[in-house]
Parts: sequence; structure tokens; C-alpha cells
Amino acid sequence: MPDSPIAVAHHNPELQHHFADMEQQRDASSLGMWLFLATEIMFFGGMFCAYLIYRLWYFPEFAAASNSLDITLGTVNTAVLICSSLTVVLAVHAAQIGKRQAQVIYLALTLVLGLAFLGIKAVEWTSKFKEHHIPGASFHFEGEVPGHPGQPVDQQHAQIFFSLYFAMTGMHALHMIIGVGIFSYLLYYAWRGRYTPEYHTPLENSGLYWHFVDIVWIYLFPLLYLIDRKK
Amino acid sequence: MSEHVVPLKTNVAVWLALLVLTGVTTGVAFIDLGPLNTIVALVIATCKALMVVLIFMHVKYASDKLVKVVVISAIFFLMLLLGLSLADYSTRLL
Amino acid sequence: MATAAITAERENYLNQEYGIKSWLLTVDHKRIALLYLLSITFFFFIGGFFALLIRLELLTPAGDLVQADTYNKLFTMHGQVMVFFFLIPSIPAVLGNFLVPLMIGAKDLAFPRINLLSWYLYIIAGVLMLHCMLTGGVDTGWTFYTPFSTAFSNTKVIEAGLAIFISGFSSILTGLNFVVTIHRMRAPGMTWNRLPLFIWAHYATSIIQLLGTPVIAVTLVLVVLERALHLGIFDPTRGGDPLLFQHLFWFYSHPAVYIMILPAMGVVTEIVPCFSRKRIFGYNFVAMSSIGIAVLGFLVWAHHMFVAGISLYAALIFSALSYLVAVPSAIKVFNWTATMYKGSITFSTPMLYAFGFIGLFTMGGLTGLFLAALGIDVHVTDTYFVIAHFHYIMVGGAVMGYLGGMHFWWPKISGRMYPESLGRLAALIVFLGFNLTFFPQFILGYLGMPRRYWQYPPEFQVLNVLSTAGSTILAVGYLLPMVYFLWSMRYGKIAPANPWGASGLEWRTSSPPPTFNFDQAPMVDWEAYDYENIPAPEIPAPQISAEEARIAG
Amino acid sequence: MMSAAIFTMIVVFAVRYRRRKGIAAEQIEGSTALEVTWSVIPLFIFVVIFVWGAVIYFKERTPPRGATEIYVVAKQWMWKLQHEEGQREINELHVPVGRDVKMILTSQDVIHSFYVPAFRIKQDVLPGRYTTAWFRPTKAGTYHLFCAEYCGTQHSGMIGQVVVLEPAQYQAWLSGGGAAGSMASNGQNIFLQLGCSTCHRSDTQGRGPNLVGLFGKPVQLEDGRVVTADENYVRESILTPGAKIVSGFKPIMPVFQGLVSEEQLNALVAYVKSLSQSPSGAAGGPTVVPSGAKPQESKVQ
Repeated sequence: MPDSPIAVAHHNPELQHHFADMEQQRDASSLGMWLFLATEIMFFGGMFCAYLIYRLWYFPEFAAASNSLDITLGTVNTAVLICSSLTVVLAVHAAQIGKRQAQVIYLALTLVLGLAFLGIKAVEWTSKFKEHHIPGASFHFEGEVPGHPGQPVDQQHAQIFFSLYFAMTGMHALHMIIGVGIFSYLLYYAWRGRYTPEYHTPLENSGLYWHFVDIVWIYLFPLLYLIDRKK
Repeated sequence: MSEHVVPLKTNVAVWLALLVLTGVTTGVAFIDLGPLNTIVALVIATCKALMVVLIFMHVKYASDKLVKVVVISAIFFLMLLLGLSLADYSTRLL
Repeated sequence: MATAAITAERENYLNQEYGIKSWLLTVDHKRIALLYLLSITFFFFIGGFFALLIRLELLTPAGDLVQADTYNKLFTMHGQVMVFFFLIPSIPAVLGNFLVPLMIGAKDLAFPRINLLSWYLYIIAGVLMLHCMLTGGVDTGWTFYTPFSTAFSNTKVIEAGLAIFISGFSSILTGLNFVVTIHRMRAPGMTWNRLPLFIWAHYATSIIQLLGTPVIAVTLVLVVLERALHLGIFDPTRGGDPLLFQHLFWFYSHPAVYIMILPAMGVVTEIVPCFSRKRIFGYNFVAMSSIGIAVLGFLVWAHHMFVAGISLYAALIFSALSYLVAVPSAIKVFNWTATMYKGSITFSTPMLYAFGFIGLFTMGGLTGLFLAALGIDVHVTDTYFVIAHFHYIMVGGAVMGYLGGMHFWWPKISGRMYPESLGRLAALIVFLGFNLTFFPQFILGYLGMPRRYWQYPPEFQVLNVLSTAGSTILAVGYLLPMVYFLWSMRYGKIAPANPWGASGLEWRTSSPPPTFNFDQAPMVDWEAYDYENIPAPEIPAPQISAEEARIAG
Repeated sequence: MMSAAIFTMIVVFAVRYRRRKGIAAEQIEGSTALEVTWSVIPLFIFVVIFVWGAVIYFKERTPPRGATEIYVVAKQWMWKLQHEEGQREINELHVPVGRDVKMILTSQDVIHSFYVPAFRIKQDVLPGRYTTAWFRPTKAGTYHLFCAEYCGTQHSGMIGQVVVLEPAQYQAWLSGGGAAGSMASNGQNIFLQLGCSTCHRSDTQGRGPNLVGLFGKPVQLEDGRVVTADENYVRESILTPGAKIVSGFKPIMPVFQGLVSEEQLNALVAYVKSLSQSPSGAAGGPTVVPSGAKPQESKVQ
């Protein structure tokens, strides 16, 4: 689709009938996305609230259970997600300056990084499964209270940590999966050349979503992986 | 259009800073700072989050104050949830 | 009859397209509002049917009409259906959907397709809820308290939880649409302080929907996970704390009360000035009190938990904060009253409902003050006093507001007038039936009858019989408007564009409005509630002219 | 009342200013002074009600010293009550007129609520911890006891009565019951059976903390916190000892979660409490009070 760089706003075929002009449409979508992210903050907030309270109650068990998580994979995953945030930024940037090919490349990279994150997460979960760290009937956690060698931790309190761990990372992964879906869609339309300097709102808003999911992980990482690591 | 194009340099700088901070937060976790450990981890996470929100998500450049209001009020209400719940838990005689 | 049209029937949103597909795939906010109207009316009568069965069971002290288990399911599903499938969507999704774009001079909501999606989510949730009811139901109480809901109940908790989870998304999307629309879609000249207060109320409501609903969504997810996988987050035998559930639940469910009542307040704020022919008293204060209620409403949730085992100090804090939220509510009541002062009042049906609203809401609000007082709450919480209190707010307040609004805007929605005298009669029946049903419950609660009781000591019987009698009257009062609204769609008088001489922008387009709301893009250059410059209609409603003329003459 | 005032105003305005031919409404913008007045005055009234309610609540939540203690275990769908003296009751509670009665409540399954309308008390009964409530009956008679928190199928059947007796009748009732020893002495038996006494010795040589004089005192924990040894602390320390390790001791105590019933737990708590009462008054208290341990906070029995 050959884009004329000086397309006049109200002639844009992407303008929906009930908006006066492209700017109104863009402002509305962007505000809508931010409001949605506000609801997401509260959605994760409920789990953060539960986490906060049990962490205060059962600190030794939380520390012990946290130490059983794989810190290398956790750190790598954080880096992977940060890189994917950069590629999203670059994709939006490419759309802003009207470079279709760069858009496609960065979107594809984002997808790869997103899938890499999910892959690493799956590896972590699998090992948790093998270690019987999945809450439920076969839950078993052998660990000592950090700083108190020989003191076994309370099984049930450790189980609460893992319940929250799986609930929070699971919900985060679900958001990642949705994000991967959205970005596949974007990739297709970017390849078709739909996003132009005048109209790339979907790209921008999906970018906001992706960054938000990244931010959630930025908090999950220290809260879940880095409790009382000092030996 | 009121859109602001962030220069590539800024974006890459933020990305590098985020990676460095990730390394720092993992490293610091192994140093015994007492209760400061948690605080340092959260401060670093907040710095990272702020960078993402302000630069990657363009809030710093938003011409419209509304987006800032939305972000701040969401955080405010989250703090209400956490704070007022703690008002109960921290004063229970258990 | 009235089928003889005054003007040739012009094209409007109702007759522009026909066929089931034109409704199910519509993105027109007005049609979606009607879809909501049909679906919430359906759920309202289901919930009402449960309520009648509950009242019939309580006619006698013994548990004789239904089994204990059935009774527990009845009150649970009455609560869930009424709260999540009727009250929360009622005014916002029907009247709000219809009126928000009209009142601010927009062609549609900002996201028409998301608006349709939110109706479909509501329907999916509703179907799931119906399936849950028909295949056994749920008996946890609408509050889902743990560990009963997670570890002890043998009923379909997961299904009901998911249904409410999905309906929550519907509610979030409606709120999101409203906030964006109000911010971004106002007609030229429609400044913030020219907005109708109905819009302000919906704006405040939407804030709560956006910030509160996600918390109950995640809480229900945790309940469902805990029940399915035995996570232990809320289970004391696994180290969890059941009170954490209550905190998270009420963090949403208390503000949710304001989701239900704020839009009704908005409706009343439109009706009172119109039928007093007067500018609203203290516009800024009424507008800000809506926002104040929305924000302060988030600070008070633990007043549902004063005897639940929370700390003494937390109880003191939450009790004190609870009084703060009463102030903006009081401001509203005072302003409505002051608006009538030196007005020129007509007792049309919407105004009668508005009177009912103000009176009953005041009763409900003031008894709320007793509940917020720690010492009294200990005695009356979890008794019929609480039941009466929130029904005064929810039924006496929200439903009265909803019915008042339906009458007020029915000419705009349908293009027809409803029969005024029947309308007044119904309003009277609802008011009397309501008070007879719920006033005895205040006394019952004060005497100590706990809520959710299937059988009760015989000394409470007299008051229970009164209450049951009232509920049947109330049922008639609710059926009546449904019948004459349907009747009026065919036989009602053709409504003029502005039958009440009201000031809002929605009255400056034809009734029913065209698909894109206005034939010409509106430009606002007048203040809100400019009743000084709007002539009152000759006689409030065309078809009661004879009666009115007799009284007036 | 305020509601009455508002109703009157509405009715008066509605009648006085009903629509009449030729009289137009008078437009009034609003008045900030008036708005402030009708915000501040209610706020002032609210503060008064708040303080009034808070004072009552504070009294209701703070059991007086020296109250008779009743241990209550709620379960679907009955109340099991036990007196300090050992009498057990189901769905019925006998208490004397004029004595403070403190209920120590816990649940075996879901949340219940102990509600006696006549005494204006209501307290949720939670599984996994103790809550307390107290009252002082002033008139002999029989009063309803309800469960006020929905607890399942027979929620409305979980009712009972509180029988308030004159002191003499109460003494007769007490001696008539077939109590097998006081709660504290039962607790002592369990304490010995479970082998608690091998570590928790009444001297400083034990591997566990000395429990004599412990109850009601602050305890220094290993992690630096200081907690008060109340009923919930004793309960938690029996069920999940690892949660709060006393400073200077090793975390070697086995977990008793699931091994003792609620009733046994109550008896143990009553026994630990009795170790802190003056030896003369405590039934089943320790036979030897070590010279080092000063019994304190003796309760008037």
C-alpha cells in the first residue's frame, strides 16, 4: 500500500465515523489503553496485597522458598523481557518515521523474545513440578530457615509462597501469552504495511501493554526471587 | 500530530540502564544489608519501572496531563489497598 | 389511537434497520442500551422470583416451604443475580449507555465495538450463571466467604465465581468506555461545568468500576484456584487467613455499592430540577460530591468486618473514615431539597420516584450511620437490620432511581409516552410495598434476628408476615411498569422531542434520536440546567391534560 | 431526627411550591455558605456518633480482668462450650448473674459468629485462631444464642440459649454436672501424655521455655520481635512452634497441627494459663512453684 506521507487527517481510511479527526481518535484510544492498564495495576494489586501480608507473616518460609528458585534463569528472563521492551520501542519508532521493514523486524524480534521468556518460564515450572513444589496434595518442600541451619520450615507456609508464586507468575505468563497473540496480529498487519506515521495507534497501544507486563515482572523478580539471598 | 518521537539514543541508553540495574539488584541481594535488602530491591525496581513508564511509554513527553493523572491515581488506589489492609494486619494482637 | 403520527415517521435508530442481525451486531450505543435493558430486566425478574420464594419461606418460623439447602441457594443466587447481573449494570449499562453520548453531544461512545463486546461478556456471564442455577446452584451467600466457599461448600462455587468474574469485565469495559467518552468526545462548548450531573455521577461510577472491579476479579480467581487446586491462600488449616479474603472482597464490594447508587443519584439530579423548573442548587458541590463519594468509598471497606476479628485499631480507623463518606451523600440530599425551594413543582411519575428515592435513600443512609458506629454495629451487623439498610439503599435508592429514569427518558428511548396515571399509581404501589417489606426488617434486626436464617424463633413471625405481605405488593408495583411500557410501545402517544421541557442536550434531538444522535453537530452555548430560559411544557404530559386541567382550573 | 427534618422539608417544599399557573420558579444559583454549613454540621454530629460508638466498642473488645472464662468451639452446626471448672455444654451456656464472662472462641471448620442479641455481643468465630468476647449478665433468664455468620446448610439451626442463673442456683448447677476435673487439670494430663513436660520443665534446665508465669507476659523472640503471650500465642506455639522461636531456644519442638483436637488445645491453653495464676487459686496448677518464677497477674477467682 503506497502511503502518501502528507495524507490529510480526515481523509484517512482508518478514521472511524464517530470521531471528528485522527487526533481525537488517537487520544481516545490512548486514554482507553491507559485506563485499562490502571485496572491491570489493581488486578495484580490484589495478589501483591496477599503477597505482602503473607511475606510479613511467614518471612522465614518465604525466604527459604525464594532461595529454591533458580536465580540465574530469573535474571536472564528479566533481561530478556527488558530487551523485548526495547524492540517494542524500536518498532513503534520505526512506525513513527515510516519504516516498514524495520517495523517488521523489531516486531518479529519482540515475538521471539516473548516466546523465549515463556520458554524459560516453562523450564522453571517443569523443574518445580519435578521437585514437588506445586501446591496441592503432593506438595513437599525441604528447606531450612535461612540463618538457622537445621530448622526445617513449615510446609504449609512454604506452600503459601508457592501458591502465590504460581498465581503471580502464572497470571503474568497469561498476560505474556495474550501479548504474543497481539503482537503476531501486529506483525501481520505491519508486514501488510497498515501502520503509517499517521496511523499506528494499535502498535502504540499494544506497546503500552507490553511495557506494562514488563513492569509487573520488574517487580515480581525481586519480590519472588530475591528474598533474603544473603548467605 | 502531538506525537513525540523519542531519539534512538535515549531509548538505547534506557535499555542499557535497565540491564545494568537488573544486574545490580541481583548482586545486591547477596550482600547482607539487614532490612535494607528489601528496600534496595524495591527502590531499584521502582527506578526501572519509572524509566519504562516515563521514556518507553512516553509519559514524560505526553502533552496531556490526563495520562499522568491516570497512572498516579491507579498507584494511589493500590497504595490504599495495601496500606489500609496493613492497618489491620500490623495492629492485630496475634 | 396514537398510531396516527403527528409527523411522517422519520428515520431513527429504531427503524433504520430491521432484523435480528441488525440488533445482535449493532454498535449503536442506543441499541446496545436496549439489549441491556432486555437482559437486565430478565435477570431482575429472576432475582425477584428468588426474593419472593425467600419471603414465602419466612412466612412461618419453621422451615417448611423449601429445604434448608434450597433456601441457602435461593438467597445466594438472589444476591448474586441482583448485585452482579441487575444493580451494577442497571443504570450505567441501560440509561448511561443510551444517554452519555446524547448528553454530551457525541455520535457514539468512544469504543462502540468494545461496548458491544461488553454486552456479550455480560450475556456469556449470564448464561454461565443460569447454567449454574439450573444444574444445582451455589450456596455460599453472595459474599463467597472463605473457607466455606473454598473448602466446605459442595455446590457450584467455581462456576458462579467465573460467571461473576466475566461480568466484572463487562462492567470494567463499560466504565472505561464512559471515562474516555466523557473526556474525549464532548461537543464544542460542552465544558466540564456545563456537563449534566448525570454525567458527573457516571464519571464517578466509572472510576470505581475501573479501580475496584479488578480486585474482586483477582480475588475470585484465587478462590476458584484455591477450590480447584487447594492453594491454601485463604484456608486457615493451610496457614492462610480467611480475613484476607474479606479484605479483598470488600475492597471492591463496598465501593460497588456506590457503583449502584451513584448513577441513581445522577438520575435524581436530572429529574428534580426539571420538575421544579429550577436550576440545580449548588452545581459544583453536587458534582464534586460524586467524585468525593467515589474516592472516599474506597477507604471504608472494613466496616463490614467490625466483628470479623480485625484489629481494634483498624476498626477505629475504618469507622472514622466511614463517616467521611456520609458527608458528600448528605450534601446531595440537602442540595436536592434546596433545589425544590421556591420552585414550581409538578408531581409527574419521574418526580414521584425521585421523591421516593430521596426519602428512602435518606433512611438507608442514616441507618448506615448506625452501622458505622462501632458499638451499634456489633449488635446489628449480620442481622436483618443490615438487610433492611442495604435494601433501602439498593432497592429504595438504586431501583427507584432506575425506574424514575426509565420513566423520565422513556419518551426519548421509545418515542412514545407511557400512561401517566398508571405510572403514578405504580410509583405509589412501589413506595408503599417497599416500606411494608423492609421497614419491619429494621425492627427484626434490632430485635436480633440474624440474616440468612431459614427458620427462626416464633416471636419474630408477626414482623416477617408483614414483610412478606409487602413483598407481594412490591412485586405488583414492579410488574406494572413493565406491562405499560410494553403497551405504550404500540399504543402510547407519540412523544415530542422534549415532553418535559427539560434542559439537557438529549432533549434537543428528536424522539427517538437518529442513529448518529444529532442531525447537526450540536454546539453548546448555554449553562447546565438553564431552566430560566426554557419554557415549561404547557401541561407536563400530553395525555393527562383533562385531569390536569381540572386540577389547575 | 435529621431524617424527620429532611422529610418535612421535602413535603413542605413539595406542597408549598407545587406548580401553579402564573408563578414561575425563582432561580437560585446555590450558596457556598449554606453548603459549608450543611457539610460541617453533619460532620460534627458524625464525629460525636463515632466517638460514642468507638467508646462502646472499645469496652466490648476489652475483656475485664478476672472474668470467668468459657472456651467455645463452634462447628457445623453446634456450639460446644466448656467451663473452666470442666463442665461441658452443647448449645447451652449456664452463667451466674453479675459475673463477667469471657468467651474464648474458635471454630473447627468454617467461620461462625457468636451472637447473643440480649447482651448486645457478637463476635465472629474463626477457624485457626481465637477471638474473644465478654459480657456481664444482669438479669436471670434464658436468652437466645444465634450463629450470625452464614456457615452452611443448618446455619439457622445453629442456635442455643444462654441461661443466666442466680449465683446460688448456679453453684447448684455446677456441682450437679458430671465434670471430670477442671480444664486446667485436663490440660495438665494432656501435657503429661504428650510428653511436653520433658522439655518444658518448671526450672531453667529444660530444652523448651519454662511455662510457669509465662502467660500474659512479653516474650523475647529469636528474631528480635517481642510478643505478648496471649491465648493465640500459646495456640500457635503448640500447633506450629516454628513460627515464633523464643530467644535462646532451638527450634526442636515437633508440630502438633492435626494431632490435637480443638478441645485438647483449649485444655492445654487453660493449663498454661493456670501456671500463671496464684497457686492458691489455680486448680491443677503446678505442684511446685520454683523459687525463681514469680507468679504474677494473679487473677481473682
